[in-house]
Order: sequence, then C-alpha cells, then structure tokens
Amino acid sequence: MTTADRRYHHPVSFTWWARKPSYLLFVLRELSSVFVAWFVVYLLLLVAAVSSGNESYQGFLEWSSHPLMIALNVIAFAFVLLHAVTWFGLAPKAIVLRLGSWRVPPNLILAAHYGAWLVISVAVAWVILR
Amino acid sequence: MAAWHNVVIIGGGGAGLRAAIAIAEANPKLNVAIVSKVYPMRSHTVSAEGGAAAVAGRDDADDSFDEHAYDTVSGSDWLCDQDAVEAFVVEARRELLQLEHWGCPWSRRPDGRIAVRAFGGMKKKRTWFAADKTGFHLLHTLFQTALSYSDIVRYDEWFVTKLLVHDGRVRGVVAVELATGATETIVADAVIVCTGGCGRVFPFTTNANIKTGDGMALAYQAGAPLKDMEFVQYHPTGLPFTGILITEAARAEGGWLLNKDGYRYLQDYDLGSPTDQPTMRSMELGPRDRLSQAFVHEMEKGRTIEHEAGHVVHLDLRHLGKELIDSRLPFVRELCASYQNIDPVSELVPVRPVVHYMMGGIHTDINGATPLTGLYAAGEVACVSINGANRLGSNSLPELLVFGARAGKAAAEFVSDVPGAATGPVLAQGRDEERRLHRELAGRHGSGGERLADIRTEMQDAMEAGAGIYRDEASLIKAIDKVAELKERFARAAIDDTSRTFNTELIAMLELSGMLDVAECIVASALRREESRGAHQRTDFPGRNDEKYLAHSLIRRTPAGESRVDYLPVTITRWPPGERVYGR
Amino acid sequence: MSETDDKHAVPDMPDTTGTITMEVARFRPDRESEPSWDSYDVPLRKEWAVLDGLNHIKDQLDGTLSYRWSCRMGICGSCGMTVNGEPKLTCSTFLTDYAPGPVRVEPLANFPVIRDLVVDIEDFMAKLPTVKPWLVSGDEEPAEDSEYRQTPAEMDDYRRYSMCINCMLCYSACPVYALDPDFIGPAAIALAQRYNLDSRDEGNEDRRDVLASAEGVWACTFVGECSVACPKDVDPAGAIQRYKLTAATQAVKDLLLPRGAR
Amino acid sequence: MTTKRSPEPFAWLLFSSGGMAAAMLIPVLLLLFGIVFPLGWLSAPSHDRLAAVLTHPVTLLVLFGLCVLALFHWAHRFRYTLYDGLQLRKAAPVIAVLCYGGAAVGSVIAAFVLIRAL
Ligand SMILES: Cc1cc2nc3c(=O)[nH]c(=O)nc-3n(C[C@H](O)[C@H](O)[C@H](O)COP(=O)(O)OP(=O)(O)OC[C@H]3O[C@@H](n4cnc5c(N)ncnc54)[C@H](O)[C@@H]3O)c2cc1C
Ligand code: SF4
Ligand code: F3S
Ligand code: FES
Repeated sequence: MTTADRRYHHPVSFTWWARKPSYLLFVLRELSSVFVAWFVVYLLLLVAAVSSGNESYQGFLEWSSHPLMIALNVIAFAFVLLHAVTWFGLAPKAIVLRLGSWRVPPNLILAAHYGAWLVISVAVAWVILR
Repeated sequence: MAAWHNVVIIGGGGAGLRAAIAIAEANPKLNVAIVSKVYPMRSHTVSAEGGAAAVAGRDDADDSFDEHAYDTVSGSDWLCDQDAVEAFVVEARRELLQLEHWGCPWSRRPDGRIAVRAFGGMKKKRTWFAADKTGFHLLHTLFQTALSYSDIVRYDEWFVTKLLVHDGRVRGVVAVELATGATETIVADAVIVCTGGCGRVFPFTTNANIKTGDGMALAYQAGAPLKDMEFVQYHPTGLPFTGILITEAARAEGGWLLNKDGYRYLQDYDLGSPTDQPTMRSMELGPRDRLSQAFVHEMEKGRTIEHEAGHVVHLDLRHLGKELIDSRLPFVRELCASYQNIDPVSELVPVRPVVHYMMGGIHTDINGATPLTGLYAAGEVACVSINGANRLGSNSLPELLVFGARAGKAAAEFVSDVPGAATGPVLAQGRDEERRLHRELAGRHGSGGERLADIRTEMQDAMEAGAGIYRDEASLIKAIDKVAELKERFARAAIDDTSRTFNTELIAMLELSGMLDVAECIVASALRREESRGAHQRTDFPGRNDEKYLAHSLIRRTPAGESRVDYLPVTITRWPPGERVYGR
Repeated sequence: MSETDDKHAVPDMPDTTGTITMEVARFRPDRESEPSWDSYDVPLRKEWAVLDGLNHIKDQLDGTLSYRWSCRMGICGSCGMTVNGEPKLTCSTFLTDYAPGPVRVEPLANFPVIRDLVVDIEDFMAKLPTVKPWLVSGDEEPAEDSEYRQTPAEMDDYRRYSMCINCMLCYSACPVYALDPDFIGPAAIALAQRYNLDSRDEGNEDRRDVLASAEGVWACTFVGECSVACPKDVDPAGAIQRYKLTAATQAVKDLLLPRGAR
Repeated sequence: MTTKRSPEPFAWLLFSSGGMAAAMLIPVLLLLFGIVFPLGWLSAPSHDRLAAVLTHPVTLLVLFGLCVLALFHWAHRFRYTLYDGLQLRKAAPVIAVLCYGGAAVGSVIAAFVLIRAL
C-alpha cells in the first residue's frame, strides 16, 4: 500500500541544544555534573593534604588561592548552584506525599527542600568555622 | 488484491468505536475494520462538553426510566419513535455504567458515586458528566479500550468515497488513503456508517471541520433514504465569530440569559418565571429549539446586543463564583479566555444561536439497520429516531453508545447468518470508482473554474438564509434554486492540487460534493413539511399539524437522480401527542 | 505570493487592521526532495488564530497547502505545528501575538514530514498500545448495574494525566525523542500513569515491563520541555519522574524480596 | 512482552541520591574551601582544627558517602550528556562502561584517601 518512503526526515543538528534557551539551560544543567565530579577531586585533594600534615595543608591553601584556581571554583560553584536549584525544583514532581487523605502541596515539598538545604549548610559551616 | 473484512465501520467517533467493540465482544472470530478520515481520537465526539443522560444510580429513587422517556418524547415534539425511546432509556444507563467500568472519569459525588447535573428539557438531574469535557473523556476511553482489542483493524486517515452495492446489498466501500493517495476497494459483508453530522453545511456552527455529512451523502447516493432531514438543531449559546459552543451545562449550573437590558427575557416566551436557583424544564433549562426561537424574537424586538460578529445576548455566570466555575465548567472558562478574551467569573459572555446537531439522518430501525441490506448506521449520522423534531441536550452521547452497540451486534449477527457473495462485480465497481477519482484529480486542474471555497461559502449562506431557525416557502424555494445552481457550478469547479500525497483539497472537494446533496435533502424535506414542529418552524405554517405530519419524512434518490419525499408514521406506545409544557 | 484578487475578500467580517506575512514550510514529495518556504500575506484580524490564517491561504490564495485541523477549539489535537520555533496548537495561537510578523509555520519537529505541515505520527500510534492505556480490572469489579466507587480525591490522583489530547507537542519538544526514536515518549507514559494511578485499575504490573525499560522512563533525562509545551497542562515530565521513583522502589523490593513473595 | 528488566533503576537511584547529596552539601563546602578561604574573606581553619574535624570517623563516613554518590551522579548524567549532546548513542555500551567504571575507580581512590586520613 505504502509507496516508497518519501517522507522527509529532518536531520538532528549537532548543535540542537543551542536552538532554544531552554535546551541550552538543560545542557548546562547536565554539565553541572562535571563540576560535581570536580568537587570530589578537590575535596579528596584537601583531605589528602590535611592528613599529611600542616605543611602540605598550607601548600594546598596556597594552591587553592591561585587566581586560576579561584576562577575555576567560582565557575564550579555557579554550576553547583544551578544543579541544586534545578534539583530541588524537580523534587516535587517525583515525590507525592500523602498524609491521610491530604496530599502535601508541591510548593510545600519545594519549601521543605530549601529549608533543609539552609539548615544543612548552616550546620556544615558551623562545624568547620566553630 | 482488495482488502476484505466481515464488517467495515466508517467512522471512528463514539458510535463507530462502540460498534467495533460490540462486534469484537459478540463474535471475536469476526474480522472488523474501522475506516476513518481522521485518527479516531480526533473525531468530533471529542468536542462534546456538557454530559450524557441516563437515569442515575439505583439508589436515586426519585428518577425513573419513564420520566427520562417522557422528557425525550415531549422534547422531540412527539416526532420520535417511542419504542426506540423506551429501549434507549434503559440501555443508556447500562452503557454509561459500562463506560465507567472501562475507566471513564465521570465526575463524582463526595461519597464516590457518580454525580449528575441538570440539563435543558430534563425534569430530573440525570446528566452524567466529566467536568465539561464529557465527549473528550468518553471518546478517549472508548478509543483506548478499543486498543485493547488488538484484532480491530484500523484504517486511520482513509476517506470513504463510495458504498459499493451489488444485487441490492451493500458489499463494501472504496476509500482513499490520505498519506499516499492510494485508492482501495475494501470488500465487506456489512457496512456500518458512523460518520457523524453535517453542521458544516451551514456557515455558523459548533461543528468541527470534519462534520460534512459524508455518510448521509454516501447512503443517499447508494439509494438508502434519509429521514427527518428538515430538523436542524440550533444551540442557543455559541460564541460569536467562531461558533464555539458554550455548553448547556453552564445554564444547568445556574447561568442566566440576559438581553441588552439585563433582563432574563426567556420569561416572555412561555418558559416559566425566573428563580434564583435553576428550575428543571424551565427558563434557561428549557429545550434548545424554544430558546433559539426566543432569541430571534428578542432580536426582532431590538433587545439584543450588537456585537461586531452579529447580534448576541449575554450569558451571565458571574453569580456562580470562581470555585464552581473551575470545578464544573473549567473548559468554558478556558474557551472564553482563549477565543473571546473574557473571564466568565467576572464578565458577561456574548452568545448567539448556532447550528449544532442534525436530528435527521440515515433512516434506520431500532437495531441500526437501514432498508438497504447489509447497511447499518449509528450515531449522529443515523435517525432511529429518538430525537424527533428536537434533541434534548445530553441525549446524543448515550444515543451513540446505545445504537452504536446495537448496530454492531445486528451487523455481527447478519454477517454470521448470511453467506458472503461473489466479489467479482464488486471489484469491478470499485475499479470504476477509482477511475472516477483519478479523473477528478486530473480533470479539474487548471480548468480556470471557480474556487471550492466560494461555492462552499455560498451554499452555507443560502442554507442559513433559507433554512434557518425560521423558514417559509419562499425562503426554502430560493435555497433549493441556489443549491441547484451551485451543483452545476460545482461540476466545473477547479482544484489547484494534483498531488497524490495528503491532498486535502481533493478531500475538500469530495466533501463539498456530498454537502451539496445533503443541503438539497434538508431544504427539499423542509419545503414539504407544511407545519411547525420542534426545530422546524415555518412562519407560513405556524402550528403543529398532527393529522398530516405526525410522521417522519423520508427522502431518497430516484434512479433518475431526482429526490423524492415520502412519509412514515411515527411509533407511539404510551405517550399520545400532547402540548409541550415548559416552566408551568 | 500576495492577496491580489478582491473578489476573494472574505465577506461580513470586521475591518482588517492590516496584513501579516506568514512564512509557511512546504514539502511536496512528488516535486522536491526537501522542504522549502512559501510566503503569503494574510489579513491580520484580532480573532484570527494561526489556523485561520492557514485556512485563508488554502481557501483564497493557494489550494495546494496541506495541514490537519478539525475542532478549532483546542480539543481534537490535530492542528499541532511549529510556530516561530515553538510547538503550538495553531487553533488556539493567535496571529496578533506575532504581529507585525512574519509568522513562521513549520511542521512539528521530530516527526517525519509527509507533506507541507502534515507529519507522520504512526510511531506514537504504534507505541501507545504497548503501555496498555486501558483499564485493567481486578477481582473487585462492581456488579453490572453499579459503578466503582471513586472519591473526588481519588480521581484527583490521575485526573491531570487523563487530559492528554494526543497532540504530540510534547514529542516535538523533547530532544531525547529526537535523538532516540525508540523512546516511548512523554504522552504515552503519562497515559500509562493515568491508568496506573486510577483507583479502579489493577494493571500496574502489566505496564511495568515496558515503562521500566531502557526505552521507557529511563530514557528520559528530564529536559522538562514536554511539560512546557503541553497545551493541556498534563505535565508528562512529572508523570515520568513519578514513575521513575515507583519503578526504582519496585526494583529494590524485587531485589530484597524473594520471587514469590510479591 | 518479556522485556528484560534493566539495571537502570539502580543507576538512577545512585544518580538521584547523589544529586540530592550534592545539592545539599556541595554548595556550602565549595563556597568555603573554593572561594571564601582562598580569597581570604574568612581565615581558613587551622590545620589542627581541620584535622580534628576531618579525621573524625563520622565525617569520613559522610564524606565517603558524598564522594561515591556524587561520582555516580556524575557518571549517570555525563553518560546521557554524551549520548544526547554529542549524539553518541551508538557507542552506548562503551560510554556506560567508561562512566560507571570511572565512578567506581574514583570511589576506590576516595576510600583509599579517606582511610589514610583516619
Ligand atoms: C460542540 C459540541 C458539543 C456537544 N456536546 C454534547 C453533549 O454535551 N452531550 C451530548 O449528548 N451530545 C453533545 N454533542 C453532540 C454529540 O457530540 C455528537 O452528536 C456525537 O459526538 C456524534 O458522534 P458520532 O460518533 O456519531 O460522530 P463523530 O464523533 O463526529 O465521528 C465521525 C467519524 O466519522 C469519520 N468520517 C466521517 N466521514 C468519513 C468519510 N467520508 N470517510 C471516513 N471516515 C469518515 C470521522 O473521521 C469520524 O471518525 C455535542 C456536539 C458538539 C458539536
Ligand atoms: S501530554 Fe500534552 S503535549 Fe503531550 S500529547 Fe498529551 S496533550 Fe499533547
Ligand atoms: S522533554 Fe523529554 S526528556 Fe523527559 S522530561 Fe520531557 S520527556
Ligand atoms: S483544530 Fe482541534 S486542537 Fe486545534
């Protein structure tokens, strides 16, 4: 019945993610994972430095205040924030909480995440800066 | 080699899908196909808003089948067949419950039982609803349920151009596949026509683009009679300009109709007196024919509002409050916002009568069988009739379920009992039709003829002018002449598109050809009925005449190509003709 | 091409406030091997949707333009096209929102084009039945003459996902569908969830194999554009996210509990 | 239909937990150690204090969890970014092995570094 396939298939361009701002944001969000991984590396370097004595710790502090290092970490921080914000925004979509017959409204779930984020951040800062 | 099926159903709307499921359940061995010019879930049933009527739960002692039947009979101005109505009210309930078991998200009462709302012309609350997207949910439930019957074959986006008749029996169809332009003969032992109505014959209608009356034209061309074609329903509340429907449910939930002085004018037309809470069968809950007629009188008295798209009155929902509107009429709010740029929560909605539904259609018996052997019909395209001279709102959805199922069962029985016949002559006819279609495609191109759209527009305007809410002999004769002229001009009309692939202009041409036939049937039947009844109001014959016209009109095509109108008495079982009383 | 012929002016309509140019993607497979653009001037009226502009072109200027439409009230789902780069229902997207123009109308992205603005959606039609979007009834089916009880709150659980009109805008917006044509896709998954979350349904297990496969929810990387594009507020992205959690929980249960215990 | 159930749910669970842990913990840690201390906005804790905090078994456990989950979060997301962004779906198995393998190796290294700090 079908004559030869004469349908037109639009090729997907290699830069499809640049076509719309929303796609770009999506790709940036996905790339945030690279900076998450970078943080793990950075953290392990810190731990290794601290555990091998004050001298190497000071070395680490010096290395970390190199302008390039700071620039990298500022970028990483921006990405990690992007990750956190988009992540919390997504949570109420996956989670449907029910207390009795009451369905916890999505906004409340969102607010709870931000609340927890604040508490945890303050606690961590307190432990470190105490 | 041509395709073959035991039963071919034309149309994948509510009626067609219900029929297909009925056949699959009645006899799983049968080979059923649905041929539809749009994907089933695009069918016009999807647009129905308000609800579906049936006596509700067992525990609702205050309603009864008899009352539903009486409302339907009096609503029809006694032109329906009462045996059909009696069967209908009982099965409507079963069908709506069946739909519930298939997952239809009917709106509920707090305790989990199905909720019902009031509707025009109904004495009791018995209209089941799924917010105000009843048809949408009903159609998708049927479509999705039909998917579970994997044996039902579908020809999606195939357009049927002809019924094949041999030896006085329908033996199949010819259809065009839109995507490829391929023409195919599909042989069948029985055909069920479920192609819906023909609102597009008129200029201003709630009906979708696909509602071009194809099935009526196909049956008429094949020699089957069309019944009660003069009865065209105007719905009183369409949005000006687009004709988009504001459902009757808006009035059932308590909306008012106001003229330009803010006055609930229906009280002047023997429809009762205004009350704050809606009263059944009264005022805004009167039947559609009477409400649309009242609008015309208001307009003549100069009490309507002049709107850029013609005269309107106002539908007032403001007093219902946001909460009720959002829970019960969300789609109304959505439509008003998109298409009229107003919010019914705080603003008046301009509305005017709009062509909505065909009471008439292919003549069938109580099982959906037409006089032509092997041909069945159900849904809006058919006329059983339970609607008579005026359909009550929310009776159509249950009708297409009840009679879709009945037609399916009847066709299944028919094909199981009757042996198939030789296909040679049928295929030959199919080849003739294929050649005709190729000629149409090639022959009309570049002939310098008229545009289809112009002929279509003139036909629609002629129908509105000649066969609108009020008609008389002179207006009808004018319309008849105009349609005859347009038919001649159509023969010479041109098309731009000669492509085989998805040629929507070819389809529009085939549709227009059918619409001209249907238009002719409407005006010819209307001219012959010299009385006023329900939606058929003749200013030259203002009264109802039971002596002469308590009968269905049957219009058929004579072998010479002329049309002929006959009458068939209505069936009366328990409710002798009486006065239609509303609001008293 | 432009409107030159006065005879074709549409009668009895309010004055035009000017015209707007519509740039329409054309693809005529019997004549060309890839799409091209045609441009038409149509009246700019405040009530006109993009679809009305297309109808004007077809009726008065060029009968060869092909596209789908039916209900013109945003419920049948047939008129989805790409308007100025975004997937839209053309019957409820208005020309004035794009004034002074031009308005670019293309077929929905991510689908093969059959002709002009008509795309091939057979892929979705074939996938839909695989998620069993119908009510699978359990042992507790009610008697023939009564209904399942379902409270309004229970209905709220799935109501949103039952609003899908199969318009395919979400597929057109989803980059994953573009890249991985095997992905079952947003609407089909939302429809499966529509039944999964219905208190009357017992089909969760039957739908699981397909939903929880690599081509099911796991292919979705939560771009979220499907929910942005959806004209009926179905939120397919949410439906998918929710099912990921359900499927993951199930998988852990399966791992912890011995076979028969489920 | 008997589609074989995929290991995806487990990868996704790791990804999700990692995403949550990363969202909750990394911003504050990165802000302090990557920006605030190096820029001298606040003075960095002394070696003794930090060593005391870091070598505490609870801290090490938390950090180990964070590292493993964050790495698998990366592995999962990055894998799909390669599929989609660079249209490398054909190389799916290789990419999956590289990403999750990388995360696993990273986790072992993390364990090593952290245990050494004990
Ligand atoms: C806006 C609106 C609101 C309404 N609201 C209500 C309501 O609240 N309650 C109520 O009871 N009724 C209502 N109605 C009436 C009711 O919706 C219709 O009468 C009913 O849906 C018709 O269904 P059907 O199955 O007969 O036809 P349709 O649903 O119109 O289906 C027709 C089918 O036939 C196919 N077809 C047609 N021609 C061809 C051809 N040549 N070849 C192949 N296939 C073809 C089409 O593709 C389609 O699948 C409403 C109607 C409108 C217009
Ligand atoms: S989910 Fe929304 S966008 Fe997708 S098909 Fe359904 S209605 Fe359209
Ligand atoms: S856009 Fe696509 S990737 Fe998922 S969230 Fe929606 S389906
Ligand atoms: S025409 Fe039906 S959704 Fe637009």
